Amino acid sequence: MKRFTRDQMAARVGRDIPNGAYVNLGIGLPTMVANHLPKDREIILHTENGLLGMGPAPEAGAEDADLINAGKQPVTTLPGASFFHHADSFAMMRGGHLDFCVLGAFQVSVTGDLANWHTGAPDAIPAVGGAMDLAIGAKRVYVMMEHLTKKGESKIVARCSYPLTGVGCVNRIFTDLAVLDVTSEGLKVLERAPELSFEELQRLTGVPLIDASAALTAEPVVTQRREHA
Amino acid sequence: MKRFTRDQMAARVGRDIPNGAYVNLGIGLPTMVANHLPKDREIILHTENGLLGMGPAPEAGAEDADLINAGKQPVTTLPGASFFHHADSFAMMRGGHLDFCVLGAFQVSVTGDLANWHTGAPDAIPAVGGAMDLAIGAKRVYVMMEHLTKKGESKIVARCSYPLTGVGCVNRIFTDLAVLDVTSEGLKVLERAPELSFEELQRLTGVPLIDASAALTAEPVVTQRREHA
Amino acid sequence: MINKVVATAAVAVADIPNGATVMIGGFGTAGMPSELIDALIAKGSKDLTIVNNNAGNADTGLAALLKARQVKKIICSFPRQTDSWVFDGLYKKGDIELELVPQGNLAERIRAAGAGIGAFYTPTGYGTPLAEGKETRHIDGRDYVLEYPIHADFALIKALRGDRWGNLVYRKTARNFGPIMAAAAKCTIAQVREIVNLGDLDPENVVTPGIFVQRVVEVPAEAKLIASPGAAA
Amino acid sequence: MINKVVATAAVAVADIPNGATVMIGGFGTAGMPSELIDALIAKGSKDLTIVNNNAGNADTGLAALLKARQVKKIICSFPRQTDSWVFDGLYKKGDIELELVPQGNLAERIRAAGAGIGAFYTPTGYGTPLAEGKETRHIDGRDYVLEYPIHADFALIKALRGDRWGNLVYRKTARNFGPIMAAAAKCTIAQVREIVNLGDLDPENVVTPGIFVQRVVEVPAEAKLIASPGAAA
Repeated sequence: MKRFTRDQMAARVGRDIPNGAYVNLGIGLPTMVANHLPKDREIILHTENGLLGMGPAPEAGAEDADLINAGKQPVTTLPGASFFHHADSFAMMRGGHLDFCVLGAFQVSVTGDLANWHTGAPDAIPAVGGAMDLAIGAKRVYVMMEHLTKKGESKIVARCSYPLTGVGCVNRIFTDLAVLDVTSEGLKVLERAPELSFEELQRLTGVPLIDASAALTAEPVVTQRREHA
Repeated sequence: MKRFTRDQMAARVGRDIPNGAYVNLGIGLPTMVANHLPKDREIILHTENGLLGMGPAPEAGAEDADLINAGKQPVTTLPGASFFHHADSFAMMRGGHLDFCVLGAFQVSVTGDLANWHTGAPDAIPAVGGAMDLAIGAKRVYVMMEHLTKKGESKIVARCSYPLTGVGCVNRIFTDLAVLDVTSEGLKVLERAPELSFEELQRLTGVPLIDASAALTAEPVVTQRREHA
Repeated sequence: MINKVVATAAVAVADIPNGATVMIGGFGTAGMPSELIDALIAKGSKDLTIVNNNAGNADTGLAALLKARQVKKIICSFPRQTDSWVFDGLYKKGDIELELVPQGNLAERIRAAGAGIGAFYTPTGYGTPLAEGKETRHIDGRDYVLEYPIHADFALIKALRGDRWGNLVYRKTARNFGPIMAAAAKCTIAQVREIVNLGDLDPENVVTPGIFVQRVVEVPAEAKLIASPGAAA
Repeated sequence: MINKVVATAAVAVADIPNGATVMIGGFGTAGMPSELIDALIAKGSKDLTIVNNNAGNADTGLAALLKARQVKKIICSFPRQTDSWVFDGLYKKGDIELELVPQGNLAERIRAAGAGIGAFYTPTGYGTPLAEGKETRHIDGRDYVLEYPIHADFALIKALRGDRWGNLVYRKTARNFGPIMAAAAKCTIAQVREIVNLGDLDPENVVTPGIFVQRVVEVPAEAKLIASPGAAA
């Protein structure tokens, strides 16, 4: 079985982000999407610590301690950027103004529940940051994660065993094995890794899947954002 | 009986506003206070349509339609001024950041209820503006009004008959006959108009008054605002 | 490429349907997007619910929209002004519905819509006729009224400068309701005196980030510098 | 004359008593008022409740305040970082109380305190362990959690420039919690890189109006330009 590489996953997510979208990329794996956004699209990145129009990392020596992203890494601004305070920044999320966020996850349930902030281990120091705000705040929530744990258990589950980040908030799941939509009918498989049969994917995943990969076209399945002329 | 003139009333209010205070002057009579603030004090005026550090009216010909006060009259800015949007402006009030507001009134009750937005006439078009926000929003609410209606009835009442603007919100009342504090013990008379006896003031007012004018000194009775060094 | 700039006010408002809720910026005439309102009058959309601080001055702008009988309901804080004769006439004939909201609650309800807040407890209006029938709660020694957000389909606002991403800066007290209405509407249309190049607005000084703005139309400044004093707030 | 400028950080924090609730600005080290924190350590106030997004990095700033055992409780969204060893140690020994709040709820609760809101319904956290025991409500098709404001006795924040009225402007993403903490505290102390003359800040660009600031102290910029990457938000 050939798995999608991390770069392929990031590129696949990038294909599903249309021109003009406002996007927040979560910490970790989702950050890689920034390097795989289609070059012919203008996409505006939000970082919840108070910046829209975030640009790439600065060159070595040009870092500015006052210009960082949510992961506290140095970034830059693009022309058209704006700074704002934390209440305004989270109002952008909670108010449904972001078109997409891309998050990592420990588990996603068949109904789109997300668990990505806490393993539930009793001795772990809890830390949530903006995870819960992002989960409920974007018009479309994309999750990007490996399909299976290191022990080979499916991270797509009937019901999350880890503490929840948000209820019914995930729209689409990008894994190293498949792309799936969370729908009212159930989980629809849009794409599978090369040479991976639907039956094998179903067996690995454990929860009921709907095979919608026949409906795939060469064009990315994109969601329309709020219109502007 | 000599009544305080409007200018005397405005000057009397001005005496009770200390250096460094943030003040909102309501529309009408309270606006006159701006011309009577003690010259040796720096007092910062707020106008709820989005300006701190409001200056006096511009000279003729220098009016700017984008620079107005809550009464929609042209104003100016002082050095140190700042502009902000309506939610921030009313947050300043509701959040208790203004030290004083000075309001006109139809009626004030012995417990500090204020009625100043609506006569209750059935055919009147209601309009409230920022009156209710100001009434509950400043640390100290001063009311400035004539003591009696044109019919000679006291505007200081046991219970307001006009629709309320705010409950228990008034701290001090400045009229053409007296200066009174609303206290938990009742209305305390701090000053009386020249040649007006306490008994005569009591008779005209109708509700029980406490004579505290003996406690007056030559110094204005001011309230300390939030400290800064 | 993202380009939110549209050619004319007419194009900008062309899809405002009958029955829409439309926020209109401005405090009196300061910040009122007159040309967008004129375009809405020309478009002729009916049965609108309008959110504005006032209810129109004299015979132009919002007052003209009312006069054209396009407005079913107005949500505002101060309809009565010395020159609000258009509204006054409609109201007295029962031809327009009025929801009167204290100005700070109006601002906060608009802000709540943009910020995704479901409802909030405000001290303003407690114990007054404008809180009658509303839920109240005693919190930490003070009484509050529960108020809900005001969402809109469209917001028409006026700013000083804008760029093709929809970033805006305002001018003096004409800022008033612009930033919060921009965030509260599904589609925000800003008329600006000048469209500038992307990057010309200092990121530190952008007041409304473009995420809140869907369309920008340039309307150069008219030579109108004198404020028209009306009645109170 | 109004003059909120104080001579030193030590003077600025001299009246912070034991048991005070103190908001500290900054997101990680961006916007962290290090010199004010150092002054608070020197002052030695105990049993503090601290509000900050994080719980300190490495051994300086907020981490040093924790290390000095001056903090009874911390209200934050993301205590765990790669270099949060001071907090980690105290927490595991049960020597510090933690109230964990989702970052946007933290920001909104601080904002609510400054804006005089009694409580508000937020969708963030609904159905999660962080909403356990909290009141919820279904409004207009969505589920919300009731959250209350976070008030403070003092706020220590860092800005770029300030004037004697307390007006402030910030620098890039170091703005973060500064403006909302300034409004939420009874006494806000701002350290600024530069004190400028009254009138030097453009009224259009003031981010925190002076009404929210009680003391300003000048701390010229140090030559610290490299961000220290920690863990997540």
